[in-house]
Amino acid sequence: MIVSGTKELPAPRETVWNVINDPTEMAKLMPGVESFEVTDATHWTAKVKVPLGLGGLKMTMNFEKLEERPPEFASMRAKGQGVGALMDMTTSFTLSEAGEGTSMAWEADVKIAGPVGAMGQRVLQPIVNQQVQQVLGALEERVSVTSDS
Amino acid sequence: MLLREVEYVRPATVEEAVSLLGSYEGARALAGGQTLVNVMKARAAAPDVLVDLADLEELRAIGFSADGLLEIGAMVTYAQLVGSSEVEVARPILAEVAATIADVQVRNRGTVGGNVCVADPTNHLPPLLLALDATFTIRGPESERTVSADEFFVGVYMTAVSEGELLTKVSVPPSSGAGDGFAGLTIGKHGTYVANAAATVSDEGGVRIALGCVDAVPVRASAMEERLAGGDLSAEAVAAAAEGLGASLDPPSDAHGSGDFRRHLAEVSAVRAVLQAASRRKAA
Amino acid sequence: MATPASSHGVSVEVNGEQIELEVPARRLLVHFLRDDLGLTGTHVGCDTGNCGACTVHLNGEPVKSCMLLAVQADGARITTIEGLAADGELTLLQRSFNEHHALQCGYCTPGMLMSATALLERTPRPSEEDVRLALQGNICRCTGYVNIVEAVVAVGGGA
Amino acid sequence: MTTVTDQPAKTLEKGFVGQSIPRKEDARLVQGLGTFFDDVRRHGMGYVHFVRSPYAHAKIVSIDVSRALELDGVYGTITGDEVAISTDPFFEMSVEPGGLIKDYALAVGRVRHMGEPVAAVCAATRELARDAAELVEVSYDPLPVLVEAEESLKDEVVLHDDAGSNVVWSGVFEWGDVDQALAEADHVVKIDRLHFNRFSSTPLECAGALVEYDRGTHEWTLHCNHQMPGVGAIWMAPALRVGIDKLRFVTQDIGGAFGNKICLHPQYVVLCLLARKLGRPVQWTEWRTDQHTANAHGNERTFLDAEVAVKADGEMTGFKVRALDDCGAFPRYEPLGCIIWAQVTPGMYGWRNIKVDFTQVCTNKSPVSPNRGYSRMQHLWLTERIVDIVAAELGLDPVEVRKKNYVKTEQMPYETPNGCVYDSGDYAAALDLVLELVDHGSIEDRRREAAARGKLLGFGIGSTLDSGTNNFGQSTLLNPELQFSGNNEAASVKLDIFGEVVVTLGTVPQGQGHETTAAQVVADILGCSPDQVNVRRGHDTWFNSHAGFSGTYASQFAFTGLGAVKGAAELLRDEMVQLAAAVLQADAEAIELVDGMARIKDGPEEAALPFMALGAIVNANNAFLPPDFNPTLNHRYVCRPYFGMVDTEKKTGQLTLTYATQIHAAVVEVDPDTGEVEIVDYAAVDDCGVRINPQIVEGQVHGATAHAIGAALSEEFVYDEEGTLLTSNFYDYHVPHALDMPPLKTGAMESPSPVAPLGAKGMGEGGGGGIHCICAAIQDALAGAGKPIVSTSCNPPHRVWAMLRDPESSRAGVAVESK
Repeated sequence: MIVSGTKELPAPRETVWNVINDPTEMAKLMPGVESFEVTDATHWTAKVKVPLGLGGLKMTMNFEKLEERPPEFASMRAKGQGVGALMDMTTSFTLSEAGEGTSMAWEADVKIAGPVGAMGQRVLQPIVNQQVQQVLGALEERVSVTSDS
Repeated sequence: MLLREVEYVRPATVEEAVSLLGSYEGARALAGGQTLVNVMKARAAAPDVLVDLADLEELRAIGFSADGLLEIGAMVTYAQLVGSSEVEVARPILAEVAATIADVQVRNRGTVGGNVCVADPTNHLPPLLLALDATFTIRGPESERTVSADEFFVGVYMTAVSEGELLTKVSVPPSSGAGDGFAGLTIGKHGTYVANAAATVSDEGGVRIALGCVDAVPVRASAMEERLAGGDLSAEAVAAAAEGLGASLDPPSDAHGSGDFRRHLAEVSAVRAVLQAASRRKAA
Repeated sequence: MATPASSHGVSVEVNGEQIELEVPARRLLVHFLRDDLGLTGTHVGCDTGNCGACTVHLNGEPVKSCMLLAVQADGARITTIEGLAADGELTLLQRSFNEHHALQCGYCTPGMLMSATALLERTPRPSEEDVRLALQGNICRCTGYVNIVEAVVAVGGGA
Repeated sequence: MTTVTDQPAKTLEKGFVGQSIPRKEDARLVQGLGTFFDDVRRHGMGYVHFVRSPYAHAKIVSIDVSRALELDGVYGTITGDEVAISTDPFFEMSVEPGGLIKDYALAVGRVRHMGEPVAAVCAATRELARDAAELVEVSYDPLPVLVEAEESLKDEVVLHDDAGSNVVWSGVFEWGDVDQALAEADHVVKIDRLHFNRFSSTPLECAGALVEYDRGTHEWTLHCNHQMPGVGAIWMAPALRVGIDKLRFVTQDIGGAFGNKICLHPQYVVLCLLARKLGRPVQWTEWRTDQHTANAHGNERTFLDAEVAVKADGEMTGFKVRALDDCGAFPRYEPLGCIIWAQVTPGMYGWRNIKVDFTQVCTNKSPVSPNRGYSRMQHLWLTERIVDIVAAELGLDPVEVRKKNYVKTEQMPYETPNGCVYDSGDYAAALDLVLELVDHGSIEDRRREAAARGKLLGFGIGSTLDSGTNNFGQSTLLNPELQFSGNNEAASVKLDIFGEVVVTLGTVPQGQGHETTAAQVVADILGCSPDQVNVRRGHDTWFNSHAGFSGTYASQFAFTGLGAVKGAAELLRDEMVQLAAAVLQADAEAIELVDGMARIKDGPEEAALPFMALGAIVNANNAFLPPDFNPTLNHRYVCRPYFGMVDTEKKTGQLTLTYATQIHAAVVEVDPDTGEVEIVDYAAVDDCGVRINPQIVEGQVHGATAHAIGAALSEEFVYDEEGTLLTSNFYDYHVPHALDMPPLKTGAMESPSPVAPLGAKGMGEGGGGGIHCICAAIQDALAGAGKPIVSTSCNPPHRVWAMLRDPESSRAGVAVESK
């Protein structure tokens, strides 16, 4: 399933770039992150509670930075494994200056395999959309704070 | 079929239930279990502790509040709704819809609280209770709070009931002249909904419409409601008011229909629900 | 405050017999009946609570024993298919199933009989529509329901 | 209701045969006292849970069972590597490339469909086994996924490196001269693409077994629900590297099978290996989700580039088509489906020129297995779709077109272009009967009445044949090397010490009432009551007499099963008569068997011997019997129908022996706003020759109709592009429930089979008539709404709505060329 969109952010491109390319920063923006550790510059791991199934599924997500062209493009892949579900997500975003602010074009290709993938098909899309909105909302808040300070 | 290891406890009072839910990590309330046990069988969910609400008699009551609201305990079963004289008098649509949920065995166990707390986008009651402008009473360790249907449904499988809290009752205003309608497409008779809509038309002609299965939470069809505010509820007017409703939605696709099909069904269901509601209201 | 535990003593009356047994909290009622009590007449036809082959009476009401933990049944009265003709004498409904050829492989039959028995207790002279509503939660893959519905209606004196 | 043409049975005098006597099986089943495989317990048994692939196609990088083994109560595990060492791949029936496929009991190195077992765990309880299965760590490397047969054909991705191609089997069948027929036709109707969707009968009892291994004799006993043990053993024994005599299959009650319990050998081999390895009985119960994702699906088939030759008067002289069959990840029982359809090559019609270019490929979906109406149903759907599309496009009446093209009753027995012989039947009369049942004359009035309610009403016919009693020689039309031909079934009938009549069958009933119908046949022959006949439940390969093709499948019990029962009962009868004659000092001709006694016709009361006396004399009191007379009162008979050999050059021969007729008619109402289809009237007429037990026959018709209605309106295995099955449970895979089923009207005719021992034809599978008539009825209902073409077999609301919204795109694939 591929979801994409653009988001206008009230902060200079540099600010946005710095936030979304810092794993620890991003970890704070993602919902349900319970623990987080950086392996090296391009790999990090997070224990996440994904709202799949009732009460959420605990998953270990391994992130890998695939490509980055500061300050406008970056893409990463996240593979998650939890009981009943395997998640494979590739996300990318392109930043362009828009006056004072920044315009972010993003895309995410989310694949979920396993029983949950089969059972929960009809709810995956709404869940993914909602997660994305939460991340974007948090990001907007985060960068506006940064740019104010 | 085979659940993960889980701990079980059956408290005797609501207070005890709430404190149990608050004091154990990964604790979850077990109502009728007609969804939760199923999901646990698939191991798509694995709470650490099940707090069985079976003995909480006060949650099994149907009655009226001082200000005349129909109060339905969270542990009231669908079968109870179907057979309740209070419901029959105050808001018969609740019984009518409950009677089409799954089958006799499920209706004997499944509860109102379970249905709304599971908050599966295809469930019957969330859009209906949103259309009926129901309120939800949530008990926490210290206090009790009441939230509206618009605030209650937060996401797929997520509601305003946070960890350590318990939904105790759902309050529904009596129809007092209003007419209610419910329509949609199911997978087989009394099966899972592909798309549905609930509507209520007050005796003054005010319309509330809620759509199910088209988003993470039930959605109000506000634009359509406004277009109908004029009071013309003829088939033509309602059909016209529904135009563009689908286009405003981004429903999921699955084995039973594309997003486009659900957009279309949302319009069809909304129209049918409104017309049914209009035909049932007591003329002002 | 009661303490959660992964195993509980369960006390149930099954087909008139009082049973006391320590059961893991995660055990489904259907497996308690089949594996722990050896009452294998209650069947499992699916794992999502759709088929109704596992239907039993819990305090007189038909429920699906695969959507219930054994510990939830603590203190309850349960009747299974083995409890219908307890004295070895077939009930009118059981005989009607035979006369109307209402079963083929017989796998869904116990669940069908439990649902239909409960219906006849509430509604002694059910219409065809009553019967279909009452059996909506029981899947049969052999009969197309035709003879099952006839058999139940007939017991009520209907055509 | 039942209408029967009064044609007397040609064979047995009607006694108990022909009567709807209540079933003997029912008493135990209505009390929950049946014994199904999951009811069998053994001391110290372990429960098995399979670790299944979440991916449709992936390399297995590694499997680590250590954490599972550390769990208390875990008895052991087994993985693909172990299977690859201790067993051989299953025997494949296809020629190359399909014949080169290596199919093991567990995935070896690669998984090819979601839910494929990669390892198995055995533990003290069911729950523990699943806990342990979750601890088995499997690392996968995902591969590109094939979910469309047309994609598989390209071989850009290949599932089985050993085969080097996704093609399992491919061949061209041509009978008559279709090109000439097309050249001489007044109209040529072209249909680009028709798709028969994937579904299965999903028996309510899933698969499973309890397997015991005897270390002293090295023999396995499988308490199971395999419906074709003879063939199961042919697969399993060589894979296990043992003789067939080392495998004992025991079945008792079986909760439905419908063909879906023929391909259980991979899981059973894993159980055999675990039972031997762990030295304890092991038990496996398949759960519903497992059955849907990884057990038996029906064959999915796409028909491409069909061309139909039609004369000006509506006579259809031939057709050609490319058939592309999708058998899923492994062939298993395939490629037999590539020939089984040929039993009904022209359907019910007289066309003499037919060309079918047939190819079967593998995809990353669940393997298929026979499924009620196996392979013929898909082909009959094609012939019925052709007839209704031709009728619609040329403006012909579907009823008249059928009557014009049906094989006529006066042509019976009728030899088809490929050498099959339709034994008897009156198709036009059966059609008239079904039209009467649905009051066909009132359709146009009902159409107007429905339109007034905003509903689109449509009428459709499905005419099919249920071909029974396979000639396994047809397998040599696929692979000349195969050493199979003909068919057989065995039964034993004996008179025991106290006069009990005991029957054992080679068949493996799953609800067809064999205990009852066999008793009816024996009772008539021995002159006793069916109550006096004890037909042993189920099947035991050690103690039931059985033959190479024993089992219950392919609508053949009425022929071979009851034929064997009849043969054995007659041998016993003759011997009882001789014995009575010897004891009563009378001529054999003077002896008759009646009321459970052998007596002298019109003789005095005392000149009679109850069965008990006969049994006792031979078994316990035989000193006075003459030395040259040695009765056993225990007889086995093998019913071996005559087929003759097939012609592997012309691809002709008697592929099967009996042809039961089914004609179904449906009246549907379509909701144009939602695409919902409601069946408002339905009738099915079945003609299976002599009906041993009419009530049981009617029950089979009801069941086959329910399966067809489900398949036509909701039952479909839907996969996404990742190869994830989206309909893995009864929520998303909706089978008809009591409220979904319309009232069914049934009618019956009896055109006795001239070739069958009792004049009774195999029946029960049906030909999917319900699917065909509902497709036709939907197309008819939408005729006024842009005249879309129904090109899929399963039409849930979203597909009907798509046709309503864009009829043109559905019509794009259909063209008529007229001279």
